[in-house]
Amino acid sequence: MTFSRSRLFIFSLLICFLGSFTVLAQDDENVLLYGGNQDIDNIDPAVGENYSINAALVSLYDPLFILRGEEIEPLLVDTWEVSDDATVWTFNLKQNATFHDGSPVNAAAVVYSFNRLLEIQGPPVYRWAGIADLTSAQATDEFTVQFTLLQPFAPFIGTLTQLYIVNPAIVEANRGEDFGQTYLKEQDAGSGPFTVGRWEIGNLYEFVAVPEYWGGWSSENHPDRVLWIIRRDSASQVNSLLANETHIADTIDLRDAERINGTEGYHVESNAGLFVNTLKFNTQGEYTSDLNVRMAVSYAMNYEALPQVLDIPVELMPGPTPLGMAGSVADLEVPTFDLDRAREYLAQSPWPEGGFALDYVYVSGLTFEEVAGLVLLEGLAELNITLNMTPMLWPDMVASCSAPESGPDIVNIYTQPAYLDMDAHLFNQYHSTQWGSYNSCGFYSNEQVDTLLSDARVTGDQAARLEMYAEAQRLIAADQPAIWTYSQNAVLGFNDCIGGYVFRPLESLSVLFRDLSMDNCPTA
Amino acid sequence: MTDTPLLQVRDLQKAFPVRGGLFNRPIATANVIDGVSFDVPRGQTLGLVGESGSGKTTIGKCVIRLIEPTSGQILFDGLDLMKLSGRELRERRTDMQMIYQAPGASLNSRMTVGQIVGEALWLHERLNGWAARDRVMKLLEVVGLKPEHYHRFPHEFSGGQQQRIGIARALAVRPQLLVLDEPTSALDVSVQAQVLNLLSDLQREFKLTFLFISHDLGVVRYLCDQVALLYLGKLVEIADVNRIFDEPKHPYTQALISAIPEPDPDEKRAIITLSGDLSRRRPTRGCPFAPRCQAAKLEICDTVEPPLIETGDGHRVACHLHTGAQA
Amino acid sequence: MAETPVLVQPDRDGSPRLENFRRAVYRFRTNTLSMIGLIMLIFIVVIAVTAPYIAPHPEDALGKTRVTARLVAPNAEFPFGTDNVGRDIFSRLLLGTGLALQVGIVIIVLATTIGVTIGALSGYFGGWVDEILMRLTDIFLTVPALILAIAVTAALGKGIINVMIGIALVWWPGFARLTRSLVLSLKEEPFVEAARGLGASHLRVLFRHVLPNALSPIIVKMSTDFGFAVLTAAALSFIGLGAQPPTPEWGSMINEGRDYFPQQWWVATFPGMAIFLLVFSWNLLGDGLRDVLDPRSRR
Amino acid sequence: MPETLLDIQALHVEFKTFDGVSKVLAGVDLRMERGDVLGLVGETGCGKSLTALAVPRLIPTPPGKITSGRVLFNGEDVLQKSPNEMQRLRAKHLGMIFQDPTTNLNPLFTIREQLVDAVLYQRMDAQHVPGRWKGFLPSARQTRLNAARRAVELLGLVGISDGDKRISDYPHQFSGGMRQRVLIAMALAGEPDLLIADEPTTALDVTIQAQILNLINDLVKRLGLSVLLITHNLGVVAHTCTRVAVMYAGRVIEQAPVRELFKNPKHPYTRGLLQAVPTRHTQRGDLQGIAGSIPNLNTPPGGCRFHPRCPQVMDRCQVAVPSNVVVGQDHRTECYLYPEGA
Amino acid sequence: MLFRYYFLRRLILIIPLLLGLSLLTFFIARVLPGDPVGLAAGPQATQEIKEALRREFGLDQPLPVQYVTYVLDLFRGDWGQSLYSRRDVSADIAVYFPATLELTITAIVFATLLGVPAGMISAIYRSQLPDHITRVLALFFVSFPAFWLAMIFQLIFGLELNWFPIGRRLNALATPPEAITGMYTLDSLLRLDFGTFALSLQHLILPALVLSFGSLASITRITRASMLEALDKDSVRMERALGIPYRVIVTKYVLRSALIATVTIISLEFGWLMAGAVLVETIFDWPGMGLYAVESSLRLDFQPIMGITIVYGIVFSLINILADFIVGVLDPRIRYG
Repeated sequence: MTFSRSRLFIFSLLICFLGSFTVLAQDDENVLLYGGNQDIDNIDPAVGENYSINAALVSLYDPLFILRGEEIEPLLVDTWEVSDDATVWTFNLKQNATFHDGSPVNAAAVVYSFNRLLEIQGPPVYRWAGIADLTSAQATDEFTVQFTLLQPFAPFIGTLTQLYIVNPAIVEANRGEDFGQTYLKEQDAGSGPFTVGRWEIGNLYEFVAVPEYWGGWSSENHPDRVLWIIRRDSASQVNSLLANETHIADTIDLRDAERINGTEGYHVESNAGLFVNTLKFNTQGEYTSDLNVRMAVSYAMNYEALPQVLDIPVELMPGPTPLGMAGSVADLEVPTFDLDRAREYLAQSPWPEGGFALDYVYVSGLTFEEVAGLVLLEGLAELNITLNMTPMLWPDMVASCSAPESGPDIVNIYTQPAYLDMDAHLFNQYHSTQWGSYNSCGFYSNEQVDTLLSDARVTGDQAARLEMYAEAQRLIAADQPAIWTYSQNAVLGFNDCIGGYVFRPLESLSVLFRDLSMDNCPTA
Repeated sequence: MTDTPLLQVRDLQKAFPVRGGLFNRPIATANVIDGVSFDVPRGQTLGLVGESGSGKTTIGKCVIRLIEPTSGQILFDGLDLMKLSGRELRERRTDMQMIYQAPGASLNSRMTVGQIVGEALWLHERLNGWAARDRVMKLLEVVGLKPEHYHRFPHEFSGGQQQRIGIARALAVRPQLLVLDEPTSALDVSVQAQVLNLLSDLQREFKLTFLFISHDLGVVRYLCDQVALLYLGKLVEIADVNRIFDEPKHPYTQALISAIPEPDPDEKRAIITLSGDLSRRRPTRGCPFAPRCQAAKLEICDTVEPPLIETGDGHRVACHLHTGAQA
Repeated sequence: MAETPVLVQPDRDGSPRLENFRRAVYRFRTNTLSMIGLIMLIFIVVIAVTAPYIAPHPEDALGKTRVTARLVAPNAEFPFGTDNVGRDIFSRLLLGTGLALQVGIVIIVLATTIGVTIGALSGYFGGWVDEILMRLTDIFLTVPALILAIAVTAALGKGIINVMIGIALVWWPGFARLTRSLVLSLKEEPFVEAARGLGASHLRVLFRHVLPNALSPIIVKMSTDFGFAVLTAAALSFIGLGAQPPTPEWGSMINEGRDYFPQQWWVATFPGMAIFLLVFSWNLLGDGLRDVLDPRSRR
Repeated sequence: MPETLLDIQALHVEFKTFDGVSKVLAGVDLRMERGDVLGLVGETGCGKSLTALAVPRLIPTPPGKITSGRVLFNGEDVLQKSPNEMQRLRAKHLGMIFQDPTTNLNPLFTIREQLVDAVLYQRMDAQHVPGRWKGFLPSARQTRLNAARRAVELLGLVGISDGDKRISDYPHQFSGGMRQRVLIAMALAGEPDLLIADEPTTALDVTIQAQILNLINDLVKRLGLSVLLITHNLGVVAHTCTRVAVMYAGRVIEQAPVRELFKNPKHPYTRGLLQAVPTRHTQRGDLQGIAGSIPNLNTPPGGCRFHPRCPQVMDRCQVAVPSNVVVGQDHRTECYLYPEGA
Repeated sequence: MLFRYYFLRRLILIIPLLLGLSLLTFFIARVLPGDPVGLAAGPQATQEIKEALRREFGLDQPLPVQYVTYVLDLFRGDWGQSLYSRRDVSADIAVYFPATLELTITAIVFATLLGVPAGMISAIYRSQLPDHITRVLALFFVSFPAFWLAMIFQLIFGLELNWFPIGRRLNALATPPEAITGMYTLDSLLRLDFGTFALSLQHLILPALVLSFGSLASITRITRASMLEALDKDSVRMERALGIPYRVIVTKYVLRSALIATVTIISLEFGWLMAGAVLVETIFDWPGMGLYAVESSLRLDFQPIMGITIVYGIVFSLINILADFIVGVLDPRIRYG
């Protein structure tokens, strides 16, 4: 009896270890294994928006314009015209674009997709709020769309990178009561180079290449399949990459980067993006409404320490805007870590001796934000100012940003422009009409700035616009409504077999799978 | 003492709900005590005898309303206890106390003897401090304990001594009636004798009335003036102690008495052995004792329940053999 | 009444309460494991009290960072190494000891207070009171503890105090059930009936007769639950709901160290060990207390 | 010369308690012949149950411990036997029943399961008994079936006539008296030489007690059983036993044939006991108890352990333990009132 | 009272429990100060967009109306949508729940297989060396923070020794078995796909083991205590007196009574493990209810929180009823009422 029992045990052990040698079926197709830190919640282009969703959408769908590198390239659009007042935009579409079912991507589909976005009023729609309505888009002929905006809007093309064209036939067939939202949650109706494969929620998502993609592939060795494997943990991200369980890993910190670069066959791409961290002062707050206090606090921040403690590659900010953005002003005088200057400023405030406390609010659990607070806390201690580190649940933080009364003294916010234009960076943060959303949690109000930002929106001339933005930046910097800390690099770990990656300052973490090539990629 | 009995129990009934069905609602009732009536004259002792499960303890607790009877009348000194409100009842509690079967379990093991007896004084006379202490000391002396026991915990005493503490606590409120629920059944013979003697002395000294619950006929014979026999919640016989022992009428009484093991090897009596045991399920009709009855059974026994009938000299019995039903 | 009773117990000095206590101590002392637990615990308490004086870098618990000495491996100056902003982990552990103890104590005391009250009322009065309170308890028992704790923490706002309240709110049903069952059996005891028979009020019976006798199992549960409460609080900190930085809270220290594991193993390892030691010592102690106080295992 | 079945010699047993070591048995000498029904009488805590438990070696160890003495059963010292030999001895030669029939049956198993096991282990050697799992084998199944048949017979023997039906019931479906009968049936399954009955009727009502005593008397007559009957009830002894031994505080202080003891008690404790039972002749106020209560066995009184309660105490009683003296036909006691060799 | 009546009643009583539970969760979730709509609508959402979202999710209605609507929808099988991902809660739970269930069941099996024998040994050798060792070991393992132990185990057994994969339910390239129960091990067995079974088992062992430690001590302790109690019973003395070998007494008679208490504690522990699985799930990247619960809670995403609570409520109740049933089978004395 004992004998048989032990045999059973050995047998079960064998089964276990045999399992690890089971050869997973592999043809000679290129399977790209992507280690993604985040779930892909929903792939309805009218509903979702974040880096993982965007990576999926841009693979499944084609937008009118696509971000490639630092440029906005026409994708479905062939040629276009704009009226002088930046109100009427006319786009001529490429005539060879087809949806996955073979039907053409025509003007009607564009109008349908745009109106669907407006109807559903999902998160992506704020770009066109007040700018376009259901009458704005019109198909003037089979392949020509004309947008007549409600007001002039110069950065319009930038917003069109988020207008993914859906196949009206499929959506209508699955319209249901919610404009096809249920259907499009996990299925695509696009014209993009990939279509949906295995879809295991919370675990893994598969994108299957469309062999005869209308736009053609940039490489012969394009991925035949992309597996988005959720790796929430940064340690397991790196381990999987180095174990060839993934080919690209998207959560890499400095030490991981060293490890990857130090390993033969792997490398890291680290580029300054437009993902910007700021500590916003509540400019309507009890203490922080005082410019001297804001200046004092800003001078007490040990900026140089940040890159060292953050473990991620960052670029310190030269002012309100990151360097990589067209129109950024580089020669602003911004505070440095200088406790003497800080004391001078504080001395001019109503509280020359300090002795008050400021709340520092950040999203609980986010180490970067916590560490930045710790650095500030140490500096403020020298000024006899207490910093109450206040971690909050994200929705709580959002709620507290809804009005100046509940707004925290200092809040740590990451921002990213919604489209590649200075407008997208400055307007929502510093225009006084934007109060209430958490990007404008500083409750900044300056009439001159308001005017400049509004005017720049409606000006067609790009040079003139940039001049306005430069002026606005100078004004904002003088008011110091925030401590501009750093912009965070996008860091991706690659297996050397992956080619064709081009960094995009915007959408910096969303990899364009369609441009990648694979050269004998190893698979564990 | 020919005035009204201190305690008069009339048609006492206690039913427990039987639950069942999908929602566990009461669907029927089970009568644990079924129409019991008796009197206990002042200064006397009534013995309530029956096997376990006969309902004798329930009667004891109903009498002092530690359990709410379902129906019936309990007249204490002419006062109907059933009509008292909670507060009034709490005040009348002074007059009637209970002595429990398990002396250890009836004492709070977290309190000292002084606290246990003292609590009774506090509750009824708001007596505390030195005055209470003196009274407690006196009570301890009365029940045969020593002053140095004042600070000790119950578990440090033997069973007999624990029972004395219980008695002292009961006496503290100067009761008139003591319900003694098998006060000696957990004690050794030698100690049992001490406690019985103590009770007997106290009864004389304080003019106490006892309701003595027991299954031990030997003890009952020793201490009681009257004996009531209980079978399945009904009285089957009640009479003076001597009459019961000298001429028991009910077959059940006869069997019980014959089964007392007398400590005398020469006394060769015929033991009447009852078959079966006290079954919780009483027959639906007829005499509840009929299934076990050793006496010549009559047809009527299985059909009609015999009433409790006086056969003279306050001797009452519930048996067809004695109710003139033979004919 | 001729005879004089003889004492069962030999005469001895001192009050009986002291004697009881001494007997319990004796029984406890014979249990080696619980003695080890107790000694460990005393040691931990001593550390908690003296931490500000013995910690090499006490300022590290107050917001001092050391950018130049980040993630230093354990060495003479930093016995347990430093964390991601260069704080001495050893000092922070020492200075966090008091908080860790407080967390456990506050949670358990709160939970016991709520649970015992509800359980006692429910068990003693029975009927619809029991029905309502027990259904409430069931509901609280069924809510996933973590969700409720997160929700309560979110509702009450920031801070370790609210984490403690949150956990206590999910912790009390255990005590309520225990107390109820104890009270249910105790209220059938003759001594309780005797107290009622003497005319004692319900409150008096409950608080003077019933509850004191239910104390031992409750104390045992308190001591064994202590460790689990500390672990739960640490888990919430780990999720990111813990104490406000720079408070040296052990659970959040592990959380901070997680990003640096396994290369900089010391950042997470030492706080983990600290939690382990605290919980382990309580568990050992609780096991011993069970032997001493719990009648079921008293043989 | 009758055959000696059980001979306990100078048995000492100690119990470790938190208050110290309790000398529970302090030199018990007890002897019974085959065919005897020996009543072992005494009050709570006098050690009568422990004495009985020492025979099948069932004293819980720890905290209990047999420190010295011999227990000769059929001439062999059971204290020297190995655990396996003891198990066999209990199975085949000893039967034992206890006070509370409710707790002594396992409530989770049917009477059949328990009774069949009793039959099998008392009839067969342990390694041949088919277990539950092997019970599916045909041969083993047959063995258990046979045992079940025997079990029904045993139930009949103890007066449960519908045993074939009731055997499938669980203990809680039986009344107290029936359970005690079942226990007796189990104890008798192996036809033991000695039945040890530890307060078999104490937990029962008086009418049931009479039934059980009748049954034991009947079995003694029919099977020629030897019984060691432990009880505190002198009435039970008077009607059931042939000989009596009285214990006090860990020693047997008097033993005699039953009639002799009741008619002619010698030891003051025995006399006290007999006077403490109310009989039909006791008048109110006449009842005599024994003063005081039993001593603390952690610190027992020196000399005769009864001396603090003894109405006839003498100086020497407090110094040394009196030796066993013969005071009549087969009548021995331990008391200084009676001169040695008288 | 009849057996089946009793269980039928217990089943029916789950409904009011769930109502109470949902009420509690509903109002806790709704009185929170957070602004999940603002979060879900995105950083630059206008008031109109937020209002539209509120309207769509019915959050503009008075609370009682919202609750009643929710409950009515629930009875119609509509568990609502996540505010954040817009996915159906029921669909998400259908995916996440089996993962957690698989993990929890395996963990409780581990804890039982280790804890019950440990408790038995402990009881049989009371106050001797084996007893001390088992007790200390059980207390030892339960004293670790589970998430910390998970990290250490991952390091030792995953990265250093390379015995087990360090996370997830299955290799990325392996196809999970077609769902029957959603539990990979069970499904692969049912589909006779032994390779996948072995693979998923391999992934399962480490997280389940870490999770099981939390319950190991209580199961050991209860088994020990109830064994001791059972060993101390008069019936054991009687069985010994009958000459039944000790081995048989322990494994046949004593074990069954000891198991009665243990079954109850196992059912309670199951609930605890299920709720506590989140920590292990986080470390081992196990896509289960715990992760889902925490993510939803941190976002105050009402509908998933409600759905999760209700699922937990049902599972806890069913497990309790199951435990009662097993106890009823083990113990013939139990009367239902």
